Amino acid sequence: MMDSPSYMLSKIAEKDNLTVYELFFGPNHPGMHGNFGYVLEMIGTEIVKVRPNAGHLHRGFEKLMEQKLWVQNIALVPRICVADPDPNEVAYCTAIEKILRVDIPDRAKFLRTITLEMSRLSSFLMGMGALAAAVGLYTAMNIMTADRDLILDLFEWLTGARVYHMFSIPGGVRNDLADGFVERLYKVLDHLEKRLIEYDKLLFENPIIHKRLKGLGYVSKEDAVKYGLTGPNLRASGNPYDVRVDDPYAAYPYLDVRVITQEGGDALTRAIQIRLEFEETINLIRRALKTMPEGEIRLNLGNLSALKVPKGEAYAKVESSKGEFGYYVVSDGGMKPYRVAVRGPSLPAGLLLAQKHLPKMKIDDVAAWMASLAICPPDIDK
Amino acid sequence: MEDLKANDKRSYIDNLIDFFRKRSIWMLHYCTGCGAVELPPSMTSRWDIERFGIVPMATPRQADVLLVTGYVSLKTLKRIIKIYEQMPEPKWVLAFGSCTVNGGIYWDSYNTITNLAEYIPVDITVSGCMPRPEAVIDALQTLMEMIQSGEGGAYKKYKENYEYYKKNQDRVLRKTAPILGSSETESIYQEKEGNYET
Amino acid sequence: MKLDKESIIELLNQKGVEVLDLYPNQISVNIKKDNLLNHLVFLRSIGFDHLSFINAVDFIDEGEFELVYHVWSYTHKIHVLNKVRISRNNPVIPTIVNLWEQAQFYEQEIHEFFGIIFEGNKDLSPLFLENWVDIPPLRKDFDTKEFSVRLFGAEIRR
Amino acid sequence: MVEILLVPLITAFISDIFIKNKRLVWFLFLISNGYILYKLYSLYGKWDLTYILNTDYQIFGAKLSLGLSNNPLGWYFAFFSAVVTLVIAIFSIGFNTNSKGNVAPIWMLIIFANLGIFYAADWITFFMMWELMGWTSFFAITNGNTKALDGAKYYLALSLLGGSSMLIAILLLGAYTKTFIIITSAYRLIQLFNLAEGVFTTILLLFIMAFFIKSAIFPFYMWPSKVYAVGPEDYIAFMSSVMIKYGIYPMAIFIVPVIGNLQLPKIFNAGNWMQYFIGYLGALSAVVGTLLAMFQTDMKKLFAYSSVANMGYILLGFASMSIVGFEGSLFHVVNHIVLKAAIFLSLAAVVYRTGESEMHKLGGLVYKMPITFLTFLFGIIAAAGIPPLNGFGSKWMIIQALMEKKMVVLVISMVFASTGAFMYLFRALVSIFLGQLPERYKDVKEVPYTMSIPMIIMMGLMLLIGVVPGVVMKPLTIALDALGYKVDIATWTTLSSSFKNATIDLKIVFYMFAMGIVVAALMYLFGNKSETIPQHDNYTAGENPIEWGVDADKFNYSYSFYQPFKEMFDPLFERISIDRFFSSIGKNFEYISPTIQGLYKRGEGAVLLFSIGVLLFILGGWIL
Amino acid sequence: MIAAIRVFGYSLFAIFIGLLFMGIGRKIIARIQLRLGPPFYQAFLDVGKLFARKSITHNFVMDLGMIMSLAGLLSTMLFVPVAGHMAIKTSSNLILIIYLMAIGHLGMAMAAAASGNPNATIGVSRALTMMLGYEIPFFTVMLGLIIFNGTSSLELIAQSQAGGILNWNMVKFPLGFLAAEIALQAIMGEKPFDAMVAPAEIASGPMVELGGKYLGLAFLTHAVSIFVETGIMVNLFMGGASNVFTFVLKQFEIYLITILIEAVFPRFRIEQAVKFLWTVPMSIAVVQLAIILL
Repeated sequence: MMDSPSYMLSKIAEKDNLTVYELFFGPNHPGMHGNFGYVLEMIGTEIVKVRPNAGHLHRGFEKLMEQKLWVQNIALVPRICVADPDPNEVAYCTAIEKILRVDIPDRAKFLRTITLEMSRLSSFLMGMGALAAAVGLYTAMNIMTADRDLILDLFEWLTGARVYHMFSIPGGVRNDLADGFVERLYKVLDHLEKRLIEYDKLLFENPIIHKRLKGLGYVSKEDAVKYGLTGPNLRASGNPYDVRVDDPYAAYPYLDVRVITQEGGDALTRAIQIRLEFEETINLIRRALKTMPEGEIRLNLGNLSALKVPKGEAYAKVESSKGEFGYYVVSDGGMKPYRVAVRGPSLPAGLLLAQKHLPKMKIDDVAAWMASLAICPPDIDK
Repeated sequence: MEDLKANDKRSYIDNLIDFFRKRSIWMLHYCTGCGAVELPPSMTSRWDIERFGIVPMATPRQADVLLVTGYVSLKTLKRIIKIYEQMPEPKWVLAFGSCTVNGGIYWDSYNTITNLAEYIPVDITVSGCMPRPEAVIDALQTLMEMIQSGEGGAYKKYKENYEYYKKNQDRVLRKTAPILGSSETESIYQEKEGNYET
Repeated sequence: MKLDKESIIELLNQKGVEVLDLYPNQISVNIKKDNLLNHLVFLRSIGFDHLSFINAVDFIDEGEFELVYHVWSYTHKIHVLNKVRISRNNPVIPTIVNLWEQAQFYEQEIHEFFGIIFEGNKDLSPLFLENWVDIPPLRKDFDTKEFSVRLFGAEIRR
Repeated sequence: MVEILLVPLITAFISDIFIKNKRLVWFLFLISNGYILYKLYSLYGKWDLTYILNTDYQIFGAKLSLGLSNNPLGWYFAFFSAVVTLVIAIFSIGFNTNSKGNVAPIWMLIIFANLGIFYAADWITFFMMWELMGWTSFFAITNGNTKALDGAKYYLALSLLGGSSMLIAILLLGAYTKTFIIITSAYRLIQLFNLAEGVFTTILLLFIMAFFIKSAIFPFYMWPSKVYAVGPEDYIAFMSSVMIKYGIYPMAIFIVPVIGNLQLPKIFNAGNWMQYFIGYLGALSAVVGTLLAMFQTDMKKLFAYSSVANMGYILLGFASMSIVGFEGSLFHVVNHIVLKAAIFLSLAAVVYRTGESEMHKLGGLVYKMPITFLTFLFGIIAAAGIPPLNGFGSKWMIIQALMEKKMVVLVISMVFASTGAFMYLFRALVSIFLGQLPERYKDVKEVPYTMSIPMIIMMGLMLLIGVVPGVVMKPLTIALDALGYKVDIATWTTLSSSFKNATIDLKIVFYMFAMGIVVAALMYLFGNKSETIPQHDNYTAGENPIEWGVDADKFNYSYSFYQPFKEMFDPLFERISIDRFFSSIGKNFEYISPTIQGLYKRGEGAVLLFSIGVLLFILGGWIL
Repeated sequence: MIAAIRVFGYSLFAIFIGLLFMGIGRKIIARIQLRLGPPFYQAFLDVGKLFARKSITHNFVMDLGMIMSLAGLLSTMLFVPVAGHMAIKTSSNLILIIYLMAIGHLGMAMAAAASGNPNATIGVSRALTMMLGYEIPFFTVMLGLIIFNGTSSLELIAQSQAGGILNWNMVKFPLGFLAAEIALQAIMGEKPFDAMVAPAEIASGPMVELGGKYLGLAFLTHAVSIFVETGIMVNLFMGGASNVFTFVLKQFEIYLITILIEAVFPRFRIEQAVKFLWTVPMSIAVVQLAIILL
């Protein structure tokens, strides 16, 4: 008598397998972000079983990196996550620097930090836009994507590329800020801060959004750690953990990073978490710009094309907008890495949580659930 | 001269239809690879390709243009072919980035194809790794011109040379007997673990 | 209760495992295959609750695979690389799915790319590749360039 | 006039004798139905024909007389029932070629009872026929099918409840009004209201209970779903279209005149409490029937609840107590007879070919059974009350009448029910005929001509009544005129209500729809040519379903069709336990009457014997 | 013959106005989203292209359904008085219009479900659920007006409001207008009530398998439905119009409100939408009805 409806549905499915039908959610589905799929077994509009269908974006990164020179791989790594590429470069370079046991100049650290945070902003804008699109609010998506372009323009000015910047190199960064860049960056930050009010009205304070996302895909505080969630998803469940504070890299030790946590753990909390971290990121960039020292921007490691890294291994991790990006680099002392292994942040959410959450969920909510967890398929597939 | 003659045959009706087609391109956006990330900017407020009547569509039945936005892994290729075949005619294919021409940065990867045009006919390839929104818009405008002049018709090529495409598809998707790997290694792995299916 | 790196090294040494101090916040531990589960259970019991990921390295010259279990503690802020070496000819290792559920997918991935068998893991079906018939691609003896040329007709560039 | 009663009786006996020869029996069935129809046609207009057996017996001071009369309203019910029964009879010949039991003799007996009910002049005859119909239907439903026993017992239990309450009511009526003649008793009952209001109300409520049970009005809405799900399909077509109206007929000739002539204070300027009582029960059965129909998985159960909802509409029309509503209701009776018969014939055709009545196990049958599909489509369009077909006119009249009387809650529930009807009807269409065709039905064929021709006739009837409602409204108007109602509502193609400028011309609606079809078809032809592809070639987000082990069966969304909607009502349905109450009665019934159990187990011969016994008893009572 | 020509002319007019509105609507939404947007005649180009395209059908039900859906809406349109004119002079009974409109839905639903795609069927199931959601409040508002005017003829209701803006039902019954406007949002299938097409959930629902001229017919159906629905609203609440130009302008005002709401709202889940429709607009409508009755 106390059975929940979904429990009864699974009973029905056992009794009569003709009640079940299958729906293909992805890879080419308007609600799917990226090239990824779930094969959903459904009764009515409720999901009873899910089979994740990954690997559409598998390029064999880890194999390709073994074929290329240390510095050539800088071009390859950002491509693992299109939405938020810079953490990859920084993690890879940090791992190399760890094996080399060198410390890069302070200004380089700050420049890396600023690019990381700018990348975080752009990724958050994209993530919020994806969430808005998943619930049908295309106006917010339009405006957010256009605002993201302001950051991409800055990136283009700084690094010469809109999306794949290849800015960090072993030993530092490629080039210094141009004249007027900082002023422009301040302006963009002010603009984004003003826009945040509009986003609130459109998206985060919208009662319909609250109705739809409240209680969706709840992750408890303990489960979030147990399942290996990282980043905003972890913090939205009430765990005050952030790689930037716990295992600081780049210039974060010099900056006062405020870790935002919320209790709640559902999709709405995660959406608001992103919005709060977005605001905090703007402030963090301002603080970083204020405290940035003058000086060298890279170490002289000789001819980078002929860079040899001594035998050894290191794991470097970076807090990306989606969570912990980790690079495990093994060197045999040669011109090329012996093995590079990548830890993408989306795997626990995209594969494990999908199997935990999607059953008992309605088909209505799959896209919004994915967007709220910021699942980025390329870093699952690698 | 021959080209001119071909143009002469086109009646007003044809021109009108091509005008409609040109001004209302609906695209199906197969979001493989990096190019996908530059499509939202081109579709939204800043570049706004909807002013040319170009809108994204949900399913292949509704779409005129298939956008393959980057490298194509084997698993994706299979789906792309299925979707391409599901699209009604006339249809066009836009391939993004160098990955679809020669494999780009992934040219030596074991899981990405090098030249998309071997498997489905590609009308326009957009250069760049990855193409900027301007390049995307330029490609779409080129496509519009091609449609108006009656050039864009790679889908006809697919019908005519179906065997050629089919052969290539089957080869890489391994629908036929296994042609890869020496028979020795294969047998070793079959003995060791049953999970590797031939 | 937060422990610093030294006391953790001490604790592990008491357990009889070989510990290498790598970097600030990062230590490396070499363990035996038979000891793996006990060791990870112990680590978990002292607060190492986050399994970052698992990866394998193919040391072809030594004829061994090295599996690295990345474990992080949110309380102690220490990252531990737990390394296990197994023979390349008989790549079998017990699964840790019962400890961390997400290990399922890492193990599936490693099985697919290296051919390592995880004893006790019920589902080792391919996750990323379809109809793969060659040797597992991330092994060192697999030549992706040659493969690409052969199958896709890629041109070799110098 | 007596011969139309005798013919089915004789046919029933003859077919009992030749029960093994199926072809002959069903042929006899058809012939006698044809004869009844012919005879009824010739009775049109002869409203003063009566056949009365006077006796000297008196019960409570009321003279006992048994009689038949050619009552105009009874003729109206009987004639259109006979039309549909004839069509079903044609269908049955094909349908019963390879069925196990043989329902024809009992069915014929039921037709006898059917005519008896519509032609009864007094309550005693009416009651005997009513009881005969109840008992015989029990055997018709089971028809040698053990699984059907539970449903049939449930029906019998309710029938007995209704029968006994009616008996008490008749005796009370006789005692207080000193007559058993139906028409006279109605007038005397109205006078009784001023003398003894308590008795009046008791009699009325007892009658209403009996009638409501037979017509499955709330709170007795459960039996159709149990009975229809198990009975033989062709008989169910008859039962759902004709038999469910037995409660409506006495409502129309007895209850409505009584309540309509009472001078009771009005509530909110709209109607008196009696009207509201009937109206709210009608609204409840319309709404509850609709909601329950939406959530069924068995198609026969779905349409059983649909019948409940339709009885609700009819009651709503009665509740308005205006001539538009009354006539609308009576019009809806015929519309429902026709459309429900059409729907159940097509369902019977589906069951005949596939042997399956669970909707989620069917699908894609439109490829294999196009005529059945079209009949069903016509049926659901009519049932949803969409204009070019019948069903619209009557619903329109009922809604107009309710709006005129400002019974806002009732009219809103009527609109709720008829919009909801669209939901469950369409769900049945999708699940049975559209979607993917499962592998196991690849060899299914269209039904033979003997079965498809009746279905085509049904389609024609629906279209005819839809466009020219006069074919029903003319006889109805004349019948009502004969009963003394002043009616001036319908011409051949128009219907009107007493609102300003509220006349609709269904002919013009049909023309406009035809024009619409022409314009749309021109647009369609204007477009480029299209190519037909196999059903399984579908958008699957790029995946190949076969590779994932997904066949046609697993690519059909039909189970739990309105799940999000259902979940809104789940807490409500858990509280409704009327079903459980009556189920327990049905279950305990076998302990109360072991005779029935024994009879049933002994097989057909015993059934026959028993029926003959009952008949003799009735005939004996009649002659005495 | 003349009647046939008139019917044809009215149909083309409705289609023209509907497509024009769709184009302008897209332009307006684009401006709200800080974009330039397509030209106002884009809908015509789309329809022209769709009809010129080769199309794919699964079986004859798909063809039948699409024709039925357009035919149903066209015949509904013929009963809606356009500035007092009708193609064939007959009574424009509101109940008839409501029921006739259902045939369009039935056709569309049939064509969608005929494809056998679960996405389409889910969309259909949602569309029908939504129909039950909006029909009740909308009918309640209509009921109030019918009882107030003592007629169920749309034409008479429109005529009764003649003589200036103060006589409009919109001014006399603001609550009813509000409730009807919310319900209209759902009738038109615009956000927040567009769960039936929801591309991110069920890949555009009923339209998932429609392409070429089938989608073109769906476009035309949508265009006519815009005309019919705004037309009903204008006749009910804005007093019809004295000439066609004013009528279309008033229709556009109604459409504009819909579009503006559409642009800034996300979509409800289907059961939330139905609950919303049965609580907020329904209670407003009931209050309005009570005011009229008492």
